[in-house]
Amino acid sequence: MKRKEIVAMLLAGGEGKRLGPLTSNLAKPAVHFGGKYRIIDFPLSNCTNSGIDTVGVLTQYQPLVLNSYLGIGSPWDLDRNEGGVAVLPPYVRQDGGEWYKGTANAIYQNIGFVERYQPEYVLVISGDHIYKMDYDLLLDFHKKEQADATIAVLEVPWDEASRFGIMNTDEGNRITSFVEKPAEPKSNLASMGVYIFTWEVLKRYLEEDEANPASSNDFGKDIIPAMLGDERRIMAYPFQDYWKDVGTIKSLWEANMDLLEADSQLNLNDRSWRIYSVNPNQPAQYVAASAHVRNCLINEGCLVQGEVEHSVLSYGVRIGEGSRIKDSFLMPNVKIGRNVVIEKAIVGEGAVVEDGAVYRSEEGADIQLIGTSDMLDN
Amino acid sequence: MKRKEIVAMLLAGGEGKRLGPLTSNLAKPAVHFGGKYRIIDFPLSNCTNSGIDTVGVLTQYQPLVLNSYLGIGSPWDLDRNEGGVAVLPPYVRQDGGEWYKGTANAIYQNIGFVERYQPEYVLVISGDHIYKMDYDLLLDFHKKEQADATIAVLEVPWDEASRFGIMNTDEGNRITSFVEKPAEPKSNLASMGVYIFTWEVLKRYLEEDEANPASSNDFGKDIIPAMLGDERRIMAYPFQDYWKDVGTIKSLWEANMDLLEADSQLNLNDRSWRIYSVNPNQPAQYVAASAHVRNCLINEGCLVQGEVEHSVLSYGVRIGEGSRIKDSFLMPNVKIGRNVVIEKAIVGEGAVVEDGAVYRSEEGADIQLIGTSDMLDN
Amino acid sequence: MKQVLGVINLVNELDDLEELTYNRTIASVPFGGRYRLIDFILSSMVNSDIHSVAVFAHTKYRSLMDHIGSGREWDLARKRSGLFLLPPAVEEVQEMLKGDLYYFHKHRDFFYRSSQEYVVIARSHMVCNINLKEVVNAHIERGADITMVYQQSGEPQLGKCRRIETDAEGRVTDILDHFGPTNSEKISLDIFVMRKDLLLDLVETSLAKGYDHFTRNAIMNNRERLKIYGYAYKGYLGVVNTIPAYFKHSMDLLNPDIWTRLFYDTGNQIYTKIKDEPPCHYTEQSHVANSLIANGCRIEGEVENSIVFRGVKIGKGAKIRNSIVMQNCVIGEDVSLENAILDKDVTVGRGSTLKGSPNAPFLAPKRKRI
Amino acid sequence: MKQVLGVINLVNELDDLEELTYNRTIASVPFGGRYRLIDFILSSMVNSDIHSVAVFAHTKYRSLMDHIGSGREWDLARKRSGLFLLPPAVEEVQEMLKGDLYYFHKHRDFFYRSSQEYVVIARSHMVCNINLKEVVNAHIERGADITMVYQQSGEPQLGKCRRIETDAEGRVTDILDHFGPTNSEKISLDIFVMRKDLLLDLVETSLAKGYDHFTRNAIMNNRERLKIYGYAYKGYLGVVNTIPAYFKHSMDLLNPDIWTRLFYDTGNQIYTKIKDEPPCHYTEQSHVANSLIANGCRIEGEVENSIVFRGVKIGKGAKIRNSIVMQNCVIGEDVSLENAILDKDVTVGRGSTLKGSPNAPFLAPKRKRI
Repeated sequence: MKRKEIVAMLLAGGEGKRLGPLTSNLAKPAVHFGGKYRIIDFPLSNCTNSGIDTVGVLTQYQPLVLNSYLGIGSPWDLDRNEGGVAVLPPYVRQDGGEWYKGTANAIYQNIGFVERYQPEYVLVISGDHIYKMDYDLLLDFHKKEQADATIAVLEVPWDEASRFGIMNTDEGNRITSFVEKPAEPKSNLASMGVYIFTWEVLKRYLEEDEANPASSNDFGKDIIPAMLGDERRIMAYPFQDYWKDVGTIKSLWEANMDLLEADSQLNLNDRSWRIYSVNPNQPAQYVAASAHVRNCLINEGCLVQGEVEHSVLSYGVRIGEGSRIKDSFLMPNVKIGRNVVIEKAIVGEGAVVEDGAVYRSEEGADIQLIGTSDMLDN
Repeated sequence: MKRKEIVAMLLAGGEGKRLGPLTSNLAKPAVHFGGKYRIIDFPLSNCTNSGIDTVGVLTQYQPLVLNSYLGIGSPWDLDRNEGGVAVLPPYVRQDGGEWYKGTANAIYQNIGFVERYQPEYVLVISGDHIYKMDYDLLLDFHKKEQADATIAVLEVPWDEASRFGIMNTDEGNRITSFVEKPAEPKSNLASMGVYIFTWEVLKRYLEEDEANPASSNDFGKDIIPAMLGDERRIMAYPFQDYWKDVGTIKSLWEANMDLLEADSQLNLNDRSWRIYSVNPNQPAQYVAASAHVRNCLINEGCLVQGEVEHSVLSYGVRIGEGSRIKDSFLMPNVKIGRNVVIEKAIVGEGAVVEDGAVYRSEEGADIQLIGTSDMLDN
Repeated sequence: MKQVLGVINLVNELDDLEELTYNRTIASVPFGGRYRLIDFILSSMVNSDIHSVAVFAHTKYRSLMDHIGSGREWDLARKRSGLFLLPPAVEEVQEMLKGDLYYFHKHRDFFYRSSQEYVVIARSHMVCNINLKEVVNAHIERGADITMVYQQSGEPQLGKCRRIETDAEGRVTDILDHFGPTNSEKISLDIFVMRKDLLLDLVETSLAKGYDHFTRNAIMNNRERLKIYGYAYKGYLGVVNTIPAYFKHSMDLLNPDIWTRLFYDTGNQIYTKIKDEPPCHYTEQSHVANSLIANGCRIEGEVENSIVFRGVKIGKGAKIRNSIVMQNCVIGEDVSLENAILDKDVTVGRGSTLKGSPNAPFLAPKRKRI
Repeated sequence: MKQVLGVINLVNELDDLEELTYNRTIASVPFGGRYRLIDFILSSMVNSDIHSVAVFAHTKYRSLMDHIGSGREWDLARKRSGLFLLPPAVEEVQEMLKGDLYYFHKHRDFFYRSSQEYVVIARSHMVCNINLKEVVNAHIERGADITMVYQQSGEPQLGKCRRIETDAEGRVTDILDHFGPTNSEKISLDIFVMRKDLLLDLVETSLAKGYDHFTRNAIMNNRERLKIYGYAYKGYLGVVNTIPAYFKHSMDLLNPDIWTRLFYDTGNQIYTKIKDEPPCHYTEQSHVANSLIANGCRIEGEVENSIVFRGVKIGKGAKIRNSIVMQNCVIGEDVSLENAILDKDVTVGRGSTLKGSPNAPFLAPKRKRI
């Protein structure tokens, strides 16, 4: 096995409870996004575009669709002879098996996987954020700063800072303390959940953490505080571009709408930083004479006969005549009949909406989710 | 997803305790065999050669090496756009997760995987047998007999029958009863652990079995007896060729020695029924002027300077001058110094044997296993 | 269908596609917003469980090599069998002028090495989605020596195609080249099913007599000796080897019935090379009607009755009508386009007006800057 | 090494391999029991983290296409970058006779499309295992315009190679073709490193002056204007483009020191096409000494000082000495073979005796039955 400078560990085991029926049979990273992607396409594409060719994907919750989606890794150019994408579920050893108890424990249980590649650094990322990031620049920063750990941070508006894990730093970007959702934030630098660790250091902390029965075995709650307690050199790496946690129905909807902004920071059309995905292989989309399409992202395999405004249509969607779709995100293979009205909604994969149905959110109400969990199965 | 007529489920979760240190860090199906193979190559190659392109591999115990070996399935031509090889570990659902309780429970937990392909039949095989078999002929037989289940059976010598699961059949090959290791066998037809089920029928029995708290959730102990109790049509399919359970050190050694028989039934050189494996990509083997090689199977990357007789050498083995190897199976990358004597032994992967060492089994003693479990790590 | 070999024969394929085939074989002409012509027959073969396909390349096949690659998109990147692009083994240039039987002979190893019993031989310029399993089954059931696929159609054909005549039992009595005199409404898809050994025999015996043309010599000359049956294909068919035919059959896809019939009704997908393009972006000012649009486009202008391939940019105020705009074209602001076919990577500068007629569309070759 | 492109230039490669290259390019000549010549430089590139490699094919490249396939064995089956086999885009046969610069020009799109800054240009007939990362690093550190790899060796060469002369600083003062008069012990590996834009500039300016030969015109003619440095490669080297050189360098591998040096000491593997052959079977009667044997063989006779490729069968009583037996040959019982090279699929009938001399080995072409 060839040595790798850096190995990525992608945390994809979360249940994503706040996404409701969207994740009843599906791991959160496998949720659809942006018309032809699943959330996990973003961190995976970031890896491959950053030149990282070895990615362990830690799965635990409902991995069937995710595993099948990851398949052989070829959509992300991660079907490599050495390295590539490896799915890492919990497993049984001679002394029995245990489920992943937390994010840190998940990596701890896979120390053997990491050590096969003898990396100097490990990138820890998660499968539920939408962003484009060059991890290679992060690594350069980490090396230049001779850090034990580097955490990517984002400046968030001060009035939202209390919703995030906030990093307090000294003037040299070194992290002095970390507070999860502080009532009175002293900084507006929020953790993006993207870490680079010097492997040797991380390994020691993982082992110590595992030996501590009081620990919740979590990166944010246990590992980082323990390292800060030991005055380890942990640096904050400021990130300026688009980043969004899509952990709720509302934020998933918002992130889709963000793509429609004229000055969207998340350029999907950048050929030097492609977001790869499994291609559904559908014919070109057909926009009928009766259709009216404005400010939309529409995908292959769609057949649009109605009006669509400020919406994202995933592949294989059908919109019947006389229907009006506005401010909505339609997941793959949704069938909308005639004279349907949908506004401010997410329509789940494969949902069928009968002629004449009307879904309109009250002003200020939650984003509607249309389709049953049965329909949301893949 | 395209419909598949038949899906294979390969049971690869066993710990293989009787193989001792060989499986301390390795699932049994990943144990080396025959110089360049691992045991699982045989059932996987049988699948691909039989035209079965969808194989679920049920793993639970120490799957790291096995997963990495299976990789993208390409060595067996199972890197398919639809289907191919899928690793199926236990996982967590919204109501929690549980480990595989038995062979039947492992399939039960993956009913969702099978149903994606809507197959008419399911082939259940295991990852610890060495044999070449055309499952397509088995399927033809199953269909012709309109069976609910078909079990491949082997005629074993009568005096060994009490070591096997024995099928009693009527004159039409229909199984009338099944006895696990009978003291006084009434038949010498032993189960090979190869089953075809009509999926609809199996699914019902899996669900009933799961609902029965007293069940051990095992195919041989629970599912087959339950089906026989209901007078389901279960047929015995007689198989004539080589088959060997390599569950012990002794049987693993024997199976390797069997390959050296002049009239070996297990022809590895049959181009119409290739046994595929992950290629270690080593240069051609070098047999020195000082070497003496007789009745051996030797692999790429070997450098032989000593005497080797009636032995199997895996890839990357080095044999120093003056050494004598006889009746042995050397796993990959074993380094034998000078003037070493090894007789009737299995030498574990990567073991290093110092100059002058002598390992000779006493007459009638167990087969020696040389190398520590550390060495046996991959 | 383990027992069937596929051959896509590109040798001397009839080609009147003008600029579209100046630098590419007809097999790799872009079609339908994201496909190449060969995708249709190749996908049909794969969907019919034909796992071993040879493409007999002849000339200008570099873009074809790039398109089909290892065959992965068609699930033909296989260890055993799979996809074989066989270039001509040309020792002398004069050989390039020989008939296709000569190439069958040169590539005979492909047939000898394979264990399959039957062969399906096809061309690349037939836009169809055909279940070849049914054709082979019909062939076997009827005890035919050769089965030829045809479509019954009274419509005039803009492409150049052969027609066949059959008797009451469906046996082929005559096969006529496109210039031949016939009233037959049976259009040949140039798809042939036969046993592999019969094919090899026809190749050798025809060549031995000095004949080197597959359809004319190996098939037509033997129509009395052999039992040649027709098989009626009922799906959508486009014979695409002339510009008017290319234009017409492209525009056919704007009929949702035809779009659905070709791509969805059979339940079998047409595969093509993956490009990882994002969804198409329609801006606030865009107006699109009755058009087929591929991913990766950004549309700020008007598009009507047109086909727009992957990665095309259409500027504000541009008006595209009855046109075909291929991959990665850039249409400037206020451009007006009517009855035009723009090949890949064409750039049309701001304010230009280009107009052809439906019978003779304006044609811009690859990479042209206008 | 994201920033380096690899080019393996097969155009007008010097080739005196007689029967071995009648039907194949020198790049796909079998070597060392299981390799093809191109495997060595291609693996070296891959092991040096060059992820984008173009092979400029010229003639007789069908077996090469078959060998490298999608590039998967070299981990070059990639979406972005990867392996590109570029056949000559020949419109006229006369063009086939042009120099390699003409092909560089024809394939210039490959260079334009890629983002890499540097290019490594190599040939296929150099048997070596070279760390090109170190060459590129030395090139950059020294501020060279062009770096040429050479090996210092006083041994007479049986292959035809260029030699270079350098000054005290290592700067190349002269480059001489194999027939040139020189006492230099610096053998060129014909591996060049330079910036991509310099290469493109040299191609255009040389062609503009009517010169079309890469080494002679683009490099040698500019040796005063450009800073061309030598880089000494210290690993094993075989220049394999004549039969005596082929024979000698093959036999070199029977020296365990060379075998280890070429295949193991660098820590970098030489990759080749996978064949899924079982282990080699040595029977009770076999006698093998000082030989290199590949998998899939069955040896019942005697083999001494020889190289036996994959899937060869050697019958009882056969005696093979100082010979090279390629893939899938079948050697009958009691055959005697000495100083012979048998190409693939040769069958030698029972009892035959074939004997060449070390300087002029007996050569049997592919598929010959003796």
